[in-house]
Amino acid sequence: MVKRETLLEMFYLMVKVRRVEERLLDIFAQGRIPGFIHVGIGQEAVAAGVCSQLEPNDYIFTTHRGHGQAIAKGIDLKRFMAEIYGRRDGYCKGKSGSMHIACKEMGVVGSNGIVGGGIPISLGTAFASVWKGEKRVTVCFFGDGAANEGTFHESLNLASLWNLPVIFCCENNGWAQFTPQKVYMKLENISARAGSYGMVGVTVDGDDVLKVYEEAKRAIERARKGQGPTLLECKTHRWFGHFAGDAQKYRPAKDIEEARGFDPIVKFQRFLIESKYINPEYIKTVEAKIKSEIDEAVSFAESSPVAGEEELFNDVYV
Amino acid sequence: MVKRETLLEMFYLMVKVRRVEERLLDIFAQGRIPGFIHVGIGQEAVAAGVCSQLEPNDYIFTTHRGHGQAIAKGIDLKRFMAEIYGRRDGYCKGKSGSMHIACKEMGVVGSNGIVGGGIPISLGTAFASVWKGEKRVTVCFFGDGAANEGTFHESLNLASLWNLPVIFCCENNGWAQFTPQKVYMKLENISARAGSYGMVGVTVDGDDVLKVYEEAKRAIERARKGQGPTLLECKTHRWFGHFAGDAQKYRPAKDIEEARGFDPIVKFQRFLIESKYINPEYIKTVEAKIKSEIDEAVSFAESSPVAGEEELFNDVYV
Amino acid sequence: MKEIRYIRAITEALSEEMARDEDVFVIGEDVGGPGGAFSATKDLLEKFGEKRVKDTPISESAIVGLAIGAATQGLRPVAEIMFMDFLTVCMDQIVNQMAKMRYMFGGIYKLPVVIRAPCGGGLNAGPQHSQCLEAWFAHIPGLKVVMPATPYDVKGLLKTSIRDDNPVLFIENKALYAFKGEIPEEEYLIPIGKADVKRKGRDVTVVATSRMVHQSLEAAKSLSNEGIEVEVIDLRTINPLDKETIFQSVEKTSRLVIAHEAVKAFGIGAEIAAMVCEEMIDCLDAPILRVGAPFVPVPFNLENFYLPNTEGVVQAVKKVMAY
Amino acid sequence: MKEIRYIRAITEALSEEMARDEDVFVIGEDVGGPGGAFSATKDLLEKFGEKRVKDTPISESAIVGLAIGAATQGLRPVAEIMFMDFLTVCMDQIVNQMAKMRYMFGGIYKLPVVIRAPCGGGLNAGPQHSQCLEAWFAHIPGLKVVMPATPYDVKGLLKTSIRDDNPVLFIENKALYAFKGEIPEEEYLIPIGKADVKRKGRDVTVVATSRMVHQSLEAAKSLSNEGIEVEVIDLRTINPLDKETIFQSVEKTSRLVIAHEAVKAFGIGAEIAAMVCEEMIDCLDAPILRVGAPFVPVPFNLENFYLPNTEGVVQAVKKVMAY
Ligand SMILES: Cc1ncc(C[n+]2csc(CCOP(=O)(O)OP(=O)(O)O)c2C)c(N)n1
Ligand SMILES: Cc1ncc(C[n+]2csc(CCOP(=O)(O)OP(=O)(O)O)c2C)c(N)n1
Ligand SMILES: [Mg+2]
Ligand SMILES: [Mg+2]
Repeated sequence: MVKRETLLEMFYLMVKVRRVEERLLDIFAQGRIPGFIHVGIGQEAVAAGVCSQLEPNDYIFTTHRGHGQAIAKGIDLKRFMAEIYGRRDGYCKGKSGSMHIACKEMGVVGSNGIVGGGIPISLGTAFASVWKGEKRVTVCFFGDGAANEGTFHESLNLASLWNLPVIFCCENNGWAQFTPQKVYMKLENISARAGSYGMVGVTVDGDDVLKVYEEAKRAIERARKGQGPTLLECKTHRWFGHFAGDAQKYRPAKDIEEARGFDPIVKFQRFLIESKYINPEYIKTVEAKIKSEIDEAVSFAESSPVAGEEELFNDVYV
Repeated sequence: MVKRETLLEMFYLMVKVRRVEERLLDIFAQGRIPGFIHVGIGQEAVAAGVCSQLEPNDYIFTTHRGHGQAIAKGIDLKRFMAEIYGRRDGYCKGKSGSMHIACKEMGVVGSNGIVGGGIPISLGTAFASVWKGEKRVTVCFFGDGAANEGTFHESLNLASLWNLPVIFCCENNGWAQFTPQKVYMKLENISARAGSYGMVGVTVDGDDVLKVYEEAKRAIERARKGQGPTLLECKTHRWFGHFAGDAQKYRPAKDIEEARGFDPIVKFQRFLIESKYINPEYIKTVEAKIKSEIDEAVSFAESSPVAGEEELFNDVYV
Repeated sequence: MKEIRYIRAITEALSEEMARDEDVFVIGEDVGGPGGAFSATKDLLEKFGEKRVKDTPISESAIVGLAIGAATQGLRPVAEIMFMDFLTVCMDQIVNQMAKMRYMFGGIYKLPVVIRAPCGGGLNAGPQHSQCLEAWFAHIPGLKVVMPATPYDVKGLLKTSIRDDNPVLFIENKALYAFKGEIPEEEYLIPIGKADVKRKGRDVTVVATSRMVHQSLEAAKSLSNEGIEVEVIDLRTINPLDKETIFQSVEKTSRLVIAHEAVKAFGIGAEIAAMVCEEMIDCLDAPILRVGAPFVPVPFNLENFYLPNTEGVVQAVKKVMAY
Repeated sequence: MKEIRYIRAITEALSEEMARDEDVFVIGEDVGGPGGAFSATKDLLEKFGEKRVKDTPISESAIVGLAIGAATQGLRPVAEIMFMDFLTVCMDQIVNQMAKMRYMFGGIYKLPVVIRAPCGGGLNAGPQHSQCLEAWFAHIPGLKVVMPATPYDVKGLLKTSIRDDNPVLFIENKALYAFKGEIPEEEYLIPIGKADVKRKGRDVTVVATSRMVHQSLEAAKSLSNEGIEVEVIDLRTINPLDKETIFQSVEKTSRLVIAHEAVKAFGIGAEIAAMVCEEMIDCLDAPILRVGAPFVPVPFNLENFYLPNTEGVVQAVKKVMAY
């Protein structure tokens, strides 16, 4: 059985990720954030189920839809928010925004704006871990759409061949931008592709945090014991558009409605209450704590200045 | 049963390919050919088994080790040889050499020097065939090493998804340049990767031309009927080095010896004689015919001039 | 004449060419449905059906490869790559295959492929979604590189590009997608390889591309108030380059400034400066100055410091005038 | 001093750096066994074992990606890509990832990756195995681009590149692999970003790279018989570019020729010409001429017409002298 603290931690993370992204949508709609953002509302169970059991020095790679995983891995919400605002105190000094959060201390190696772009790089942290005799695992998150990029293929083959401690976590929300899965691949389960590499492949209900937790646990253990990589597919649902502001006109209303029906937080909350782990009062406290964290992060971000011209030239070279 | 003419045609093609490449090795060793060449001696059954049953207007894509397929598809030996010599009357006016033979009339769309580079392009001829309501099939040849390039993955997925009439024919000779298969992939059968795309995958003894013929026949029929692509893996053996002049010091002598033991011509010849399709006299005639074809091709090539400087600027743009 | 946005001029060009020639088809990620990330192919699926509007997996090499193969058989694919930065995932297909196939195979193929891709910053899209990489492609024999700045030019040049039997990299600018301009009601074409003098002037020649054409025109306007008459040449095509138009102008003005949004170092401005310096150095009354981006990745929220702008052009012109 | 081939100087550099620093490893196709296609990594597997000599599948994006990820954790990968032309299959990893990661992530990473790749023709290797694409990479902030011409330079610069905490694209020349030259017995390093005056002269400056350094030296020798003293600068590093050395020389000679094997149009010669034209035009007594390849793919058997050569340099020098 999963320990109580872990359950509560996962609950906290899921609610936190949800509320942060809801706030981001809000702020974005008000025009307070430059560029574009991609939220993963509805997909919180994946990040929480996987990252809650990683060590701080384990590595994760995330994508354009990477807020959730980074938060669940434990990055500082203030610097995260400041980055999305493009401010000097952001993780990347405001130079990269929502799509490129990285935090070395918490093992968030980097988010990537290129679909499939992070997968090859994730081989490298896993390789370094083996090289140094450390037991650090790498989790590489990517979407269903990314599973058709050449990099997916090259990387999974190499990881399996060299038995690298990496979990390829495919967050399958059924959509690649404006296109549903059945339009761009024949298979239903992306995990079936693991067979091409002699790798373990699993598909799990990605809206059920306990199931994600369980399968991720096995995969992480395998990796830590040197038993090689896993392709872990988590089937989940994207509620909102591809990017904030995308009205999803290409998507049947029914599909959106159905997606919302799979709410991983509602499901998990029900379980926690029914199993008496928490009560409504507890939820209020959690929500309040999260709200104040977010408020604090937002005001931190908004009071952080945009960097000056001199920052333009920093960090191109060592 | 396979028709007698077809059997004899395949025999002729296999011997022809073998003798052409033996002659090429000879000529190359004498320094009469510029650049480098890659021969497929030992692999003749694949080209013959597949190409002997293609229509002239079917398409094939070949690789750096592509002499055999092009010859089996029916290109003119004289212009082929002239191209390898880099002469004006070569298929590409001498501008491309052994690695880049193409012959539009015979559907040899093009050989490629980039490993995996031809696979995406093969989608296009297959697509055009469907578009025009023609029944032309495309066969895309590539090696075992190429099956780890990203293009393999992207292309097979798309071909399966769109049901394109293409046969992905992996000529698995167990080596990618100086590296044996087990060093660069875990799977033994590359055809197992077909499952990743919901495609039919088959592995066949590539040194047995009748088996190649049989499986290729099924694949070609499927393609022609609009039943989609096939990944057809032909397991065969590379006798010589990666390129002419490669002494294969990296390869155990025993491995080379064993490879030669699988001689597809010896095997097929034995079958033809035992089944009374041919007799030793017939073989002599075939050999003589081929020898004179080759002699003719070589003297054609050697008497063709190298193009002049003006040719340098032709054909960059229409 | 009618007013139209740059993005809709693209849609019109596609639609007209698809109607005119049944062998034209569009292919790319999300090109059906809402018409791609920027809606360039909007409504084409409805108009022309699934045969000719091909939604693909996220597999850029397969997209470009398929287009090449189809073109060898006489089809005329227009492939969309969502951001120019993503050309990096299909460079082999573009550079080693598409660009070389005709030459490599002795001229047996025509390759009427158009690859459309938007370049440029201004949308705070960050370092992997804002690059201008036209210089790479101009360096590759076998490709044509087109880079229009206005609705009028983008429509006329896209139509010509689709009719061209050579591979064309058609570089749009996402910061200009919403830009409005006039175009004729009736059909028109613009030849590839012909620059356009967007403003006449006697004092300084400014050769510009894409978004910087507009900044240069603005600069020219404000400089005119100070009595400096700038001639603004919109290159429109990077390869083939319209040397003649540039040289004629420089002959008249004796002063040259080149403005592009790409990183200045090793950008296309270098080639233009070098050409002039090679063939008509004695006409010059001042150094040739280049306005381009600094040698850093495109930063998300420091674009105002990063992006070459009107002021940069003004300064450069003043400098060559004061020389 | 000892005589050594260019290829063996590379092997020595790799071997010495691997012995000196346990975090250095080589990775690439066939790098074990016979030491890669050109034997650069010969005997390293025996010397350093499988942990540090990594034979890979034919998966260039995975190779480069792995190198990048490992470098973020302090390892120092040296990746071999068999021909420069194949960089096209891993451009995203090089350009969008490796080059931008440090900047994009606020400076948290050092990225001590070296990618070695041979460029150039002269081996009749055909259009997909002979290109010189250094201009592409020089245009990308975040990369260093090194391109040595002699055994001495290749060894010293490769050692320095391995020790550099930035990503370095290390461009070798396959036509030079067999070229012999002297190097010291003892260890030495050559700084990145420092050009080398390979021959002093007062009349004309020739800036050259890679194979064209040797052609330029040959040209200089024969021109000297006619009383023309050419100063030959071997750039050695394309980025950062050693402006100072070039400018000092041009100040002295007032005449500049640039020679590289890459296609002339939009090549690195353009940048050098443009820089000089921007900052010191008044020093020039003649047009800046560039010697480079024509605008066609590299043909298999017409290399003698295609490749820029000594005679081309001689002609260009004479032309600027006669001006
Ligand atoms: C190489 C590349 N191609 C295309 C894109 C544009 N793009 C960004 S996200 C996206 C969809 C990705 O779908 P998926 O991998 O399922 O992730 P999701 O957005 O569903 O989380 C696309 C096509 C890109 N960023 N990079
Ligand atoms: C993209 C790319 N990477 C590497 C090479 C170098 N190379 C040429 S052939 C070859 C081995 C190919 O092995 P395989 O696909 O099995 O074909 P085979 O040579 O056995 O016929 C390699 C590595 C190349 N030409 N292109
Ligand atoms: Mg998705
Ligand atoms: Mg092989």
